[in-house]
Amino acid sequence: MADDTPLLTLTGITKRFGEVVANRDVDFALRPGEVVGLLGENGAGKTTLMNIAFGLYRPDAGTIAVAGRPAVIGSTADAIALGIGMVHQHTHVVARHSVLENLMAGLAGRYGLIDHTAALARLAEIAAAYGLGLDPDRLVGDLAIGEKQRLDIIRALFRKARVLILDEPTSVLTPQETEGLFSAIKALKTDGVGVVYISHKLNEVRAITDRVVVMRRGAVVADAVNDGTLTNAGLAVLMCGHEPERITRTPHQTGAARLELAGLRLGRGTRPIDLKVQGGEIVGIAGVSGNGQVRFAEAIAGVTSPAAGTIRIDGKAVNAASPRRMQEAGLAYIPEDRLGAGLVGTLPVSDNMVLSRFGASPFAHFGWLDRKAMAAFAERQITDYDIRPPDAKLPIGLLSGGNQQKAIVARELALKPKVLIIAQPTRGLDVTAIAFVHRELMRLRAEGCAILLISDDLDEIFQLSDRIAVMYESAIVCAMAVEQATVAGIGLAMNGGAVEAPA
Amino acid sequence: MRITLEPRPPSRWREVLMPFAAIAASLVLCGLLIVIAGANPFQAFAIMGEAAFAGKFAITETVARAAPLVLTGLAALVALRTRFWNIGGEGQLLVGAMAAAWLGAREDIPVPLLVPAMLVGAALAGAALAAIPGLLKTRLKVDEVVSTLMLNFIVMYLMMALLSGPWKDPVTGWTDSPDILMDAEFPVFWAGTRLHLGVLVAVIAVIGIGIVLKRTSFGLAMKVVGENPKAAHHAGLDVGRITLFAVLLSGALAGLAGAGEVGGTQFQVIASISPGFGYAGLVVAMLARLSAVGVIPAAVFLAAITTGADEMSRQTGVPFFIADAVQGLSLIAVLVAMTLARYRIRWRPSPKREAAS
Amino acid sequence: RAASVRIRGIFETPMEEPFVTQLHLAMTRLAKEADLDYKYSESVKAADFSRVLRQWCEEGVELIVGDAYGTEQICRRVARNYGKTAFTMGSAMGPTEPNFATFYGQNYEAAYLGGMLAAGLSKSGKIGVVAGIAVPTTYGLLNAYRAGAKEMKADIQLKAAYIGSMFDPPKAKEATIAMADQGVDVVFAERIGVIEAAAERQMLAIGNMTDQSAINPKVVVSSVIWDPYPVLKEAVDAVKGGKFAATDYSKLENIAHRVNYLADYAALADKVPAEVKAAIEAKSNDIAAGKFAVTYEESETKTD
Amino acid sequence: MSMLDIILDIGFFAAAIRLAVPLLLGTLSELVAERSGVLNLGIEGMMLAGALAGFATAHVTGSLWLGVLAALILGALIGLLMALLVVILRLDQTVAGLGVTMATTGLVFFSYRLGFGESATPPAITPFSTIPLPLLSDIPYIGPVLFNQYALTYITYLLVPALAFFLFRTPAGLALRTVGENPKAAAGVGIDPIKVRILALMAAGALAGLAGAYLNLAAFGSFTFGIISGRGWICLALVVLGRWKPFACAGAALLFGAVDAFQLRLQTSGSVDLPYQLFLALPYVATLIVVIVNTRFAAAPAALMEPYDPEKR
Ligand SMILES: Nc1ncnc2c1ncn2[C@@H]1O[C@H](COP(=O)(O)OP(=O)(O)OP(=O)(O)O)[C@@H](O)[C@H]1O
Ligand SMILES: Nc1ncnc2c1ncn2[C@@H]1O[C@H](COP(=O)(O)OP(=O)(O)OP(=O)(O)O)[C@@H](O)[C@H]1O
Ligand SMILES: [Mg+2]
Ligand SMILES: [Mg+2]
Repeated sequence: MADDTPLLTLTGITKRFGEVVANRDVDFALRPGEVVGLLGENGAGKTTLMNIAFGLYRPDAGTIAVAGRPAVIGSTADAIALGIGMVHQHTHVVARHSVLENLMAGLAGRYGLIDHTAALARLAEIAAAYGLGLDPDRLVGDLAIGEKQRLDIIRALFRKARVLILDEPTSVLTPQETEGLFSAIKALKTDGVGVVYISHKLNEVRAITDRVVVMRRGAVVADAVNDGTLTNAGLAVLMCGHEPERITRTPHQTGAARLELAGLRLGRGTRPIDLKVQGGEIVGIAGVSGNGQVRFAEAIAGVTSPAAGTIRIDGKAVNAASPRRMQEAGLAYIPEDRLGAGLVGTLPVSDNMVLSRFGASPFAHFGWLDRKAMAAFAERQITDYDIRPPDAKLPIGLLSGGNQQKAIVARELALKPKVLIIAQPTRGLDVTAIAFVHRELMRLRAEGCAILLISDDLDEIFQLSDRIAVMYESAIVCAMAVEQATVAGIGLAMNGGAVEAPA
Repeated sequence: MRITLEPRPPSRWREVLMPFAAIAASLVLCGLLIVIAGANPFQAFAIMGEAAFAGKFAITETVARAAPLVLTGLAALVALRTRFWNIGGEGQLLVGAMAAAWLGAREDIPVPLLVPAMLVGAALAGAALAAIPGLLKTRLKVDEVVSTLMLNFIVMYLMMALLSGPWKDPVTGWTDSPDILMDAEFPVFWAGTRLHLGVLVAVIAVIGIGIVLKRTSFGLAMKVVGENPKAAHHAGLDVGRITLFAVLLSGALAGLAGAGEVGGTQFQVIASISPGFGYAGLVVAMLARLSAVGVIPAAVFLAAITTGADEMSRQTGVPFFIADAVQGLSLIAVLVAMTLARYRIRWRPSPKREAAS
Repeated sequence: RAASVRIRGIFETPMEEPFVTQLHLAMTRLAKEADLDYKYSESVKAADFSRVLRQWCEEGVELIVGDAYGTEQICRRVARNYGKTAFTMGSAMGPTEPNFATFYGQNYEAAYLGGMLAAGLSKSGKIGVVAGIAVPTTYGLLNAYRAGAKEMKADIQLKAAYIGSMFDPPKAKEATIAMADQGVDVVFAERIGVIEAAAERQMLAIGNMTDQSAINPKVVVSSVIWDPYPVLKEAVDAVKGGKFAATDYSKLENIAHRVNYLADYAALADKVPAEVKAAIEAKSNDIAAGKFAVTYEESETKTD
Repeated sequence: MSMLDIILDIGFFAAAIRLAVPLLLGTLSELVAERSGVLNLGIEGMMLAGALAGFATAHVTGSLWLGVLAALILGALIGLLMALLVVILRLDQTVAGLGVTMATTGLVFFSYRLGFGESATPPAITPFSTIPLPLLSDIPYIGPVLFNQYALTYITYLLVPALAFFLFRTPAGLALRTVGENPKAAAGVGIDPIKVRILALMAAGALAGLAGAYLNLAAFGSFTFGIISGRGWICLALVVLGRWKPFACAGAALLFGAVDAFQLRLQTSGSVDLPYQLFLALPYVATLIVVIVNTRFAAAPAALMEPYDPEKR
């Protein structure tokens, strides 16, 4: 590295959202050819900090310098002009435009016209240099999620970014795609590009970064060179301030099959799914996100109808099911999109607590709501599950993610379900909330409920499941007892690799 | 420079005061127009207030004028609860009026049943018309803003065809329907005024809808569907059915407004029976901030603007069209105020200029 | 001022509607001559008609003048309930005792002359009329126009179009151009918008209600005038004299009382052949003297 | 005269074009707004304001072109107001648009009364006259139909390909489309969605103003209360019919111009005896059918009616 002037320097950055202080007097620097890992719990302020560098948010205080010179970044256009590129946690692409149109949007063009020729040339250049290619004419809506993210990365490189910010890039990638990304990052390093790498996957962070910066509650709490001495546990302590509590699974006797799926097809062309979950058993569904997990859960829960197959609960077939019929049959479903699908953010906690039940006794009689009963029920749940703040009248959207999840868990468990489907139960939660949810799942398991646990987080799957099944391309490709499963084997299956399923 | 909205902490009094602030703002704008027209705004407002509210005649007339607005306001509100933009209140009102006029002129209906038949028929007609965009939206996902708007024009022209064809007034030959029977005229419950059954129906509707929205599980279901249809579906609510019910209810309410105009004030259908009551219903619903009880003051406010502006215009020479301007301005003012109650506007100077200075 | 008679005008359309314009002008003239207290409301929606009328009645206004076409029921009902106020309204239904006098708003006698003029001017043998909403009073007018034209030239062809509203000048203009394309060279401008098209297509036009030569003197040969001044004067005099009755003022709406007449030829006088002028003059005198009666016929006027 | 005769008549096509031009201008206006993600229900009011601005300016100054300029400017200003409401304050586009139409309609009539009073003969101007284009207007059939029109009509002819070129060939057009599809994606590549939407609404306002001005500077020489008569609402429907593409929108507008011209001629031809109201309802019925068949959202910009909040996650 010839020149050691930082490509990007953030000094004293503070950013508030209403009452929340997302960044508190943050200093951050990135040098040429350096990969910096940015770590922190959910809500620590990582994305906010980088959004500020990219001109999406305005800081309330602090300054930015690019290549040593003070820079004013008032918009993303300013950031791009200064050679900063960002790939967001959720890709932002135009589904109905072609790859090429997506790449060229926002570029100046030539003689006031869109310059296709130059764009194609640049695309080929990027493919050659970093191994990142895409068919320019494809409609972006047809791309797989990993390809969309590649498009985002190419788009940043297209603009000759010297600073590349990657916000949780691998959460939607297969391990192969992750490998591809890593080799691209290495190629970028040698070109002198600086990379900010935000991730919760500590193994990846340790593998690819030169330095890690850890944030907690909006402030930087550690800045350490990745000299090979970092450990996952050490990083976790830096992030949360303590060693996370771990709920462990104790083996116990399971009952008869409570949930049986036979010949379930999620789409016309997909393979059938056969799966049984016994009472008191947790079956973990592992898989790279985007492999049909959401559709799988929704099909069982009656939210969408599967293309084919039967679903049995306690031996009874529930056909042509709707969410209501599945609830009546004893199934509870906690979707991954909590605020989008599980709650009505503008309604008070008390209404949300009975969202699927307010039409019937004890919360309504002959169509008349019993507000008193609803309030009493909500108060009890708030106390039992320690939901904060303890105010049943508060619109639930104002609660933090962890407390929203507690509320949904409280609501669904109150139904005393025979079968529970829970998707990404701890996504976006901090350690105490995670421990709470895990404890509740174990309690339910002990009570004999059949639980289908869908998670991207392999650690969580291994920690809680009695059996592990892998979902790949909208089908279950293998299922085995947790004792027989290995992380490597499951990882291979998640990529479509063959697994010799032990008996 | 960049303008951003920042959420404010929630505040009860701000929410309560907001509509008044909005109305005050629109009156200030209106006052400006009056000054431009060369009149004294204070005097003009005094005349308006007097013409709308001073004395038995003024008050009862304003209330009677508000009755159809209450009903179309409720119609807009009920549909909006499920996030259905029923711009079709106007057409639903017209079919309601036509149904009421048709039934009210029939000799073969027993006299005691005439008025009830008109009310029920109008409600059904309005609901039936609303069913078209309702079904299109819930079954085929056809955007209701366009479909309801188009249906208004279609209904209006069909009504014109009816009025200048089969329903042409046999006596005058003009485009107005035959008169309804004497017995079909809505009873007036305060002699010497025009407080007719339609006004009572409007008040009952407010109470009824208020109760449905607040106290029944259907009301809560509508709200859940409107606020988050995905969550509603996950919770086992039949989103399509609930939306459709709300839309039918909405159409029925607008149809009732038509019945009131036929049975209580016009006694026949004429081409210009509605001065845009259906569209004004949306204004009413927004002014009322989607609360059923709020519909009454909102409708009375709009009615008072019309009744007041008319007299004010005659006395001061300010063009009468100011009434239309005030309605539109007050709608915009309320919308803006609703936003400002929840957000604060921050003007951030451009960082470039900041850096340069 | 307390002693002066209060009269009020109520109009469903904006003042630009020629019928309303004529009423308003006549009232203004009367108000000036007889020192009346005259005020009016324009663009009164049907839903507001009853209120405005009753408000005036409550105030004890002596005379209400206006247009009951389209709001017939409302006007008559108010009149029934307020016997002290005199009404003189445009209506197709005739007067009702004791206080509801009517006029018809009819200028068909003049339209007959207009038809003669149109036929006399037409070289193509095709004349036209662009009207608003197809209603019997309009037919009465157009049929007289047709009869006058036929008298002038038996083989004349009349084309009629209705634009479907009182106000859509661009559409009226298009309808006129459509007529020009079909060979019409003289057009009767029952609605606003026609004269503009006539100017573009070198047609001649005949105005309606008001003297419309001001709109385009190079195109408008004459206008079929309706001037309600004599009607209103009688009504006001009756009110003043305390002997107002439910009169059918349509008996005045003719050439004899100068409620109907054909306006001066103005700038285009020399375009009109002398024999046409003479024939119209003679016919006008015959009608005024009662020697010739224009038939009034409300069946639909269709294109020949 | 038979229906066929009507359709084969040159005058019919010329009339179809004259009737289509204001609709087309309005449709292009709505197209620009919707392509940026804003449903502009203020269009009816903008057209009316453009009509008055154009007329009043031409009446006072005696210059028709100054009238056109005034209509463009007033339209753009109302577009700016609409942008303030729906882009900056992020109000619901449906109500805000209706509010803008209501308020401007009232204000326009109010100002007309104040400015021009009530007079027996409404004040008039000499409108644009048709200009036969040399050579082109001599082409048989096509010439008299297409090239014997008003100057504003020729400008409209040029606007259609110009807008298509702008949308699909220039970076600014791509930016506009990107904002209408996904404002967050646009922001991510350095496009300011707020700025784009504000400009789009101003352009839409200017085009709507021009549409209104056409009606009384070219089609008709004075301002009257029925001058717009719901043409703005028809434009809203025509964008759907034209699937948000300039040439298809031009086709849609022409189709409706033709239906209207046909309807007017059918009446004068005296050959068919149908209530004319059915013809008047035709554009609305056709639009409804198209909207059903093509379910609006199949082709509509993905972010249509979605407010953009830069700091929303
Ligand atoms: N647009 C916003 N509006 C309001 N609050 C926000 C916004 N963006 C972030 N926050 C809040 O700021 C804090 C920091 O959020 P940020 O997204 O930066 O966290 P993060 O470290 O990226 O978390 P994650 O690991 O979940 O991505 C959180 O409390 C969050 O709720
Ligand atoms: N987009 C947003 N707009 C407004 N407020 C937000 C937004 N996102 C988050 N918040 C608020 O910011 C606060 C923190 O949110 P976040 O979900 O990040 O909490 P957290 O600190 O991670 O808490 P928990 O541990 O319970 O997950 C909450 O009060 C939430 O209501
Ligand atoms: Mg983040
Ligand atoms: Mg969180």
